[in-house]
Amino acid sequence: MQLANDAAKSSGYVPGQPDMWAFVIFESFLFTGYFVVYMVCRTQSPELYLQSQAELSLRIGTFNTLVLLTSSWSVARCVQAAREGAFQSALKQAYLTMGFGFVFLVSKVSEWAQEIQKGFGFSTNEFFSFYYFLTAIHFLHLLIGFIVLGVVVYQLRSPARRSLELVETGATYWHTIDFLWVIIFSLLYVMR
Amino acid sequence: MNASFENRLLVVWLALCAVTIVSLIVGSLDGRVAHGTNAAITTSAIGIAVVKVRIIFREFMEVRHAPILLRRLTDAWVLVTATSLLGTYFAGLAFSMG
Amino acid sequence: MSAAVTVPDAPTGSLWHRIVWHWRHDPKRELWFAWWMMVIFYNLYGLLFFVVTRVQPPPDPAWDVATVVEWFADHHHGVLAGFGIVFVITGFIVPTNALLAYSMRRMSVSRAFAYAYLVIYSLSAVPGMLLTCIALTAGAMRPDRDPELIHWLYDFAFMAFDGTMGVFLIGSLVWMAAILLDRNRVFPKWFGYLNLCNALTEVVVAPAWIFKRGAFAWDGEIAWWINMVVFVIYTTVFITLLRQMIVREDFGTGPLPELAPKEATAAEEGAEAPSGLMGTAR
Amino acid sequence: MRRTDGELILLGTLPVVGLIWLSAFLLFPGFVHPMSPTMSLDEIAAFYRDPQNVSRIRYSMILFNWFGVGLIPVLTLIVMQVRRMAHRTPIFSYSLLACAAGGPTLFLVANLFWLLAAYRPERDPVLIQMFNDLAWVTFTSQVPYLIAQSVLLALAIYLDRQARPVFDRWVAHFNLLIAAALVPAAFVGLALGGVLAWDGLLSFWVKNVAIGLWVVVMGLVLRQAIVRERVDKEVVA
Repeated sequence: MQLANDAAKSSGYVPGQPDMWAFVIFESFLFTGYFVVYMVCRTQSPELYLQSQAELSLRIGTFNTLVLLTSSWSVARCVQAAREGAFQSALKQAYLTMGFGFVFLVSKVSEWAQEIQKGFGFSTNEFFSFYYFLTAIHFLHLLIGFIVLGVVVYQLRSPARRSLELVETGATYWHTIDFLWVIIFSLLYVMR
Repeated sequence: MNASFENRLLVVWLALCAVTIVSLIVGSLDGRVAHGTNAAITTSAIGIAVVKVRIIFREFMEVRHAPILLRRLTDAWVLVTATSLLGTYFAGLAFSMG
Repeated sequence: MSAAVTVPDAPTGSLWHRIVWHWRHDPKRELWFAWWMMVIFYNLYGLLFFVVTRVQPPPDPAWDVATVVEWFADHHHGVLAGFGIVFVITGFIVPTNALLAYSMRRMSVSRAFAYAYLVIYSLSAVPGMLLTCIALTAGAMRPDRDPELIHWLYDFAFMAFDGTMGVFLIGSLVWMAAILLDRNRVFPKWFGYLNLCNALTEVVVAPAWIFKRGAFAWDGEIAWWINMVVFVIYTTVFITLLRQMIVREDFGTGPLPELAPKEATAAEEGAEAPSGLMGTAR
Repeated sequence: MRRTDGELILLGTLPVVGLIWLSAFLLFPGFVHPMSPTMSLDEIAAFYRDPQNVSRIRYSMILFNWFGVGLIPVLTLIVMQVRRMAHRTPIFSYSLLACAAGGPTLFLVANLFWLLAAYRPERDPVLIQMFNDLAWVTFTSQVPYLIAQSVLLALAIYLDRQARPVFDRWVAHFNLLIAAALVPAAFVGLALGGVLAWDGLLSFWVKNVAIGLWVVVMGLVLRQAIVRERVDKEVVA
């Protein structure tokens, strides 16, 4: 495996199914579409967006980002361990990834709960419509991500399966959740 | 090989976290009370995000070893997203001033 | 069924001759029939909804009653005649559903996927299209109706059109699962993932029930325009892939043969060698 | 070997369902002399408020509600026969199965609007008129699955190339004829009077007679095909 891997590297090596990359690119451009619509709407009434944005907690947003970055790191280590045949360690990293994903999930839900308690719902104003829309569609990708990680764990657990390709494919999906969030974070929490 | 790769991932993770903290600081620069547009904050926020995304692509997702097509495609997405976001932002600014 | 199927070479004469030849001799005629119905009727729907009736792209949900009444007056003849044609042809979409179900039947997965898809897509046209057309017909046929009721019919029509996401959501997910599990290589895996993209756009349309203006309303940039782009890409892709599936079909139960290079470039479908017709038993 | 037990019993429900349909049709006060689309608001309100009419509307529509989908078992029997045809793929049987679901569903939608109109006839006449319109438009124009069903069945028969086809060729021609007879009804919205209106010659009489004729003829043809299949089976066994 390692040998093939090295040989492939010189000519270019795609981790996992190239098919998943088609999904990643397509979905990324789709999100760019959503982001641009958000930015265009934002230019129509910047004050409203700025005032509403101040109701979000930048700290929670940063915490979310750090958690997802860490989950990305552990899934990358999971792939690395699986490549080297250290399946126990790979499995541990996969569970760790799930764990960080779960922390993100809980923190996102509690953030929504706080905002709703403060009286900011989906249809309160345009900013909050976009806030709930972008975070929710991202959240949906996260939920699908748990299914994907489930497939990764399922592969790693039995010596009979252990398809490295599927492990890498799952990791590619999980990183997508991460990098999409990075942009969402900058657009909803940080920019002015 | 093993250890070096492990170290590389660690460094990448640390760098990403550090940059995230920078955006936290940048985002707090105006004390979050001014409620004013701030092109400098916006530019650095989107700039930092784009850099982070590219690092995730190159390192975590191993695009740096990938065929040229995939490298180009991911870079194209990063570029298109950055320019369209900043483009709309500055066009909006210019429009509201003019 | 005879054991040896001998197929004469496809003629190269006029279009009509070729159609007749395929009708008589092509062992894949049922599949090609369904495929052509799909191509013809998707185009006809586009024509009818965008050009003849001009009810798509959708009008604004934020309009007041008077504007809506005016809109109906503007679209009177187009709606009544155009939807008449829609009512005549809608049923001919069912071979498409049959072909999609057939693609899953050809996979290495349970028949349950094919049957579930067939049922879901068969009922999809009733709320998603026919109710819309019925409501708009009722709205257009009596311009002197109470304007408030015309407004209600307008909402009914466009909410029925946009607001019935579940059939396409579940349908795409069923197809996705079948493709990802399939070992017969009927479709490339990336198309399985594209089904997920399409399914997610059905989630995105749901806010149309909540918003009367903006990006999430039924005519919004996100709920309509971006989704329509995805839908058009998705449809184009599956029409192309289904065509390739038919070309590759060997009527066996094992993996579907790859597209031979000459078949990939040959313009005429169904002209492949007769040796490929008898299925290779597993 | 295909299992055929019970098919004749399913087919035996057809005359019963047909009889119930016919009586419900006659019971509904607006069918034998079909209601005109040009009735004024007051006339429509009076029609639904007439105590004798309103109970006839309700009971006839409840009957249709019970037995509206009664044709589906028989349509499924047609699908079973199509599966016996000399086709390579189940495209036609899948298509006909899908059609079998579509037609009755749309009929139930029309049925619902009529029942709603009759539920509170004291409602504002404009509302009664709207429910009445929706019911009639749905009832009359919703022929898409019936048309497709006939045309697809005809094509399936034409492609059934074997020494003894399941259905004779004339059944295919007959189905195309029926499909053609149903087409004008789709354009019911175009006119409130004349042959195209929902009480007109083409949209009402030609369409409904065609449906009735189709049910009767297909019932007979189906019976013949099923019986012949059973005889063939016994010979083999």
